[in-house]
Amino acid sequence: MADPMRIRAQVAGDKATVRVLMSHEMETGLRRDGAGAVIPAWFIQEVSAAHNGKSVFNAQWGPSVAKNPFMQFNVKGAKAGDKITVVWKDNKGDSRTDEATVS
Amino acid sequence: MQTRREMLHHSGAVAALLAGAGLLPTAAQAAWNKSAFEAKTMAECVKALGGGAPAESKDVSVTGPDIAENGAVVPVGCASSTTGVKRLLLLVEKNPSVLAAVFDVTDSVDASFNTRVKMGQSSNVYAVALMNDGRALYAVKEIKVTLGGCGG
Amino acid sequence: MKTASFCAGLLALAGIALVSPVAAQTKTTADGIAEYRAMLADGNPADLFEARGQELWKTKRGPKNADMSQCDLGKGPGVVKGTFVELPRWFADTQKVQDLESRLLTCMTTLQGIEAKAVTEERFGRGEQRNMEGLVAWISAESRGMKMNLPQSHAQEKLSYEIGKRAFFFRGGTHDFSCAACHSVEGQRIRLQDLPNLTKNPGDGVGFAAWPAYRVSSGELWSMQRRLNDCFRQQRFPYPGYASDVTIALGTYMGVNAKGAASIAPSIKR
Amino acid sequence: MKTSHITLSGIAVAASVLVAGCATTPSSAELDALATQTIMTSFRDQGIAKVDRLKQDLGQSACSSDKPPSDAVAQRIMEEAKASIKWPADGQYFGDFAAGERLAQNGRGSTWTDAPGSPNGGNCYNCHQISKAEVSYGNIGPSLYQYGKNRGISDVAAATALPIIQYTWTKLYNSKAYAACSNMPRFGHVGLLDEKQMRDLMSLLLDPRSPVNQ
Repeated sequence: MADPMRIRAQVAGDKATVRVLMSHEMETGLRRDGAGAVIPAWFIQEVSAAHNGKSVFNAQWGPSVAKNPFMQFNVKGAKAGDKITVVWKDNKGDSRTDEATVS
Repeated sequence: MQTRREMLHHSGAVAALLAGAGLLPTAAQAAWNKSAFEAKTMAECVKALGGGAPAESKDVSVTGPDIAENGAVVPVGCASSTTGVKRLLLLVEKNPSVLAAVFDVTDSVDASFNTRVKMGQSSNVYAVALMNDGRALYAVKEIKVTLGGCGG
Repeated sequence: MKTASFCAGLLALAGIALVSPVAAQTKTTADGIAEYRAMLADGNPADLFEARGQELWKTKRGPKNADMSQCDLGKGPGVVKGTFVELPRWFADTQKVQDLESRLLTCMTTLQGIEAKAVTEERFGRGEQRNMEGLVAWISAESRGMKMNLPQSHAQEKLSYEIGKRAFFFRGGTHDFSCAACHSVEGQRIRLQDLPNLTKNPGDGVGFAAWPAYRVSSGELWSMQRRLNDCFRQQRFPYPGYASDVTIALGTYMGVNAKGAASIAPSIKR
Repeated sequence: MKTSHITLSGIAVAASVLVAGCATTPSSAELDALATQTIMTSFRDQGIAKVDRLKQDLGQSACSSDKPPSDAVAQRIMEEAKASIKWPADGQYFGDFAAGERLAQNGRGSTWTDAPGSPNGGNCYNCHQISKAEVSYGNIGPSLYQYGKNRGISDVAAATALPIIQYTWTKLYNSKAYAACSNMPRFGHVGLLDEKQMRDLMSLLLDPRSPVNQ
């Protein structure tokens, strides 16, 4: 199973800035291993976030997002103590959901 | 390289057929848009996502360093200050496929996202805002990728 | 900090920059690289490795099904904070000067019963090496901001320093390189990468006080052993054994020289 | 030789002496011997990078401390280096500057991850500025931008150009000819680059049409 995400959500005025790090290879499918065989594509395809259970955005990613991805966004109206949930799903069907409290 | 391109081109064509020309998922849990992620140009990509002809606009901004010490991780951002933004896209012109990420915007978030992308070489990076009315507005920035380290 | 002083140096050369397009271009490049590094600093994927390491420390593992809570990193069993900035140091139980990784190896073998070769013969980034990388990320992070302060009171610690110094200057290989060939003068670069002068304290968060680090180029957390291993590879030397005497001695030499430098490990590097 | 008794027993013996509370610190020569012992036992063969690469010649051993060698030793290193120079067999010093640029960019070769027989790059940009278009260059060595132009080379066939041509060939072939402890690899002497590759680098540096001299 994939490692947990690291989510930091901090109040900034009337919104919260959320920074997320995800543990993922983000393999493009274009590289070859030492023996010359193509390393199969393996990357996060879908990302979404919710604020206190309500969806705030969905994203689609391609394999050119960097390994161990970073993402930053601002949630309007989020206050200290609110919950931010982030979900990712990769092209092999693996997924991960993690939650952070706004501080 | 050429073999791979041909292969990608082929599977892209199949994907386009399967997707049905111009029929795009609009539900919140949209399926991954294969043809958009296989597009070789901004115009092709925007079209696959249902947008019109891209036009440069001051209402959209793209952020990133002028020069990247390593193309494996290049910090980039896309944002729009105007209303009516449906989606924000990040594209790298000279990558094998141009599209890196699509963010579907709602009223609950700023139309502003930062992430990090891979860049195979120095290239233009585009932020594109797909508007509710179908327009596609973009901003562009050139990011130079340098060779680093001992090179071994 | 490094970048700031580098830019200051360029400003001092502004007179040259005005007349020389080459110097002007260098300035632009250096500024661009500084901007790139600043953008990456907020959101260091080393965080992901720290989390794994913290978890591993308290996870019961190995044939003895034990956690690492009784591991003595130099300040007594279970104490982690402050240990990183005092390693390598002498350990009475093993009668050896040990760096963080060789000490962790001792704990993994004695406490958990893990075979040494499961670590020393594993490829970097895989298996027990991956675990090691998590552990060093977390342990170094626990001393973040503290100043390097390696002990030099034991005769073996002094000996380790002297051997490390000689290894640092040892020229060999097909290309006649030594560590010192690139790391004994201020202001030098390979391509655009600054080369800290490691024969003295190169400043807060530079050189020894910056590793372990997340390497952007490989997307992996590099420990000091791995950093040294790849230096020797690029030096065209043969292969240094994992946690071998020469690598530990080099750690002592660089660590003692860095006395007073605040640690930023685990940092983020190209 | 005073240190010979500890060279084989190595650190263990020295350690026990020190632990036992030896009042005197080890001499510099003893430390040198211990360091050599430590180095020799810490490395192993991997791929094409064998432990015999740790065997030092005079130039390497004399330039392995924080102090430069004596003038006499430095002189000897430089003389031996000058005597090692092989001029190109047919008197042809020049090749293809575009191939030279590729070589200058290439930092590969001779590491334990390189396949046997894979060619070496020149590693030049790691340490030198060369063509102006490449902004990612090191500064361990001097800038070589406009190398030929700055030395007044407008025609490489001119008789007046010959001293510069031979100086440059010598630097590439065995840099120790002009600086005993130069940090530059001895590309020709060690066989890192062949004659054709050396010619290509010569063109990169000296050909008036090369991007270096624009």
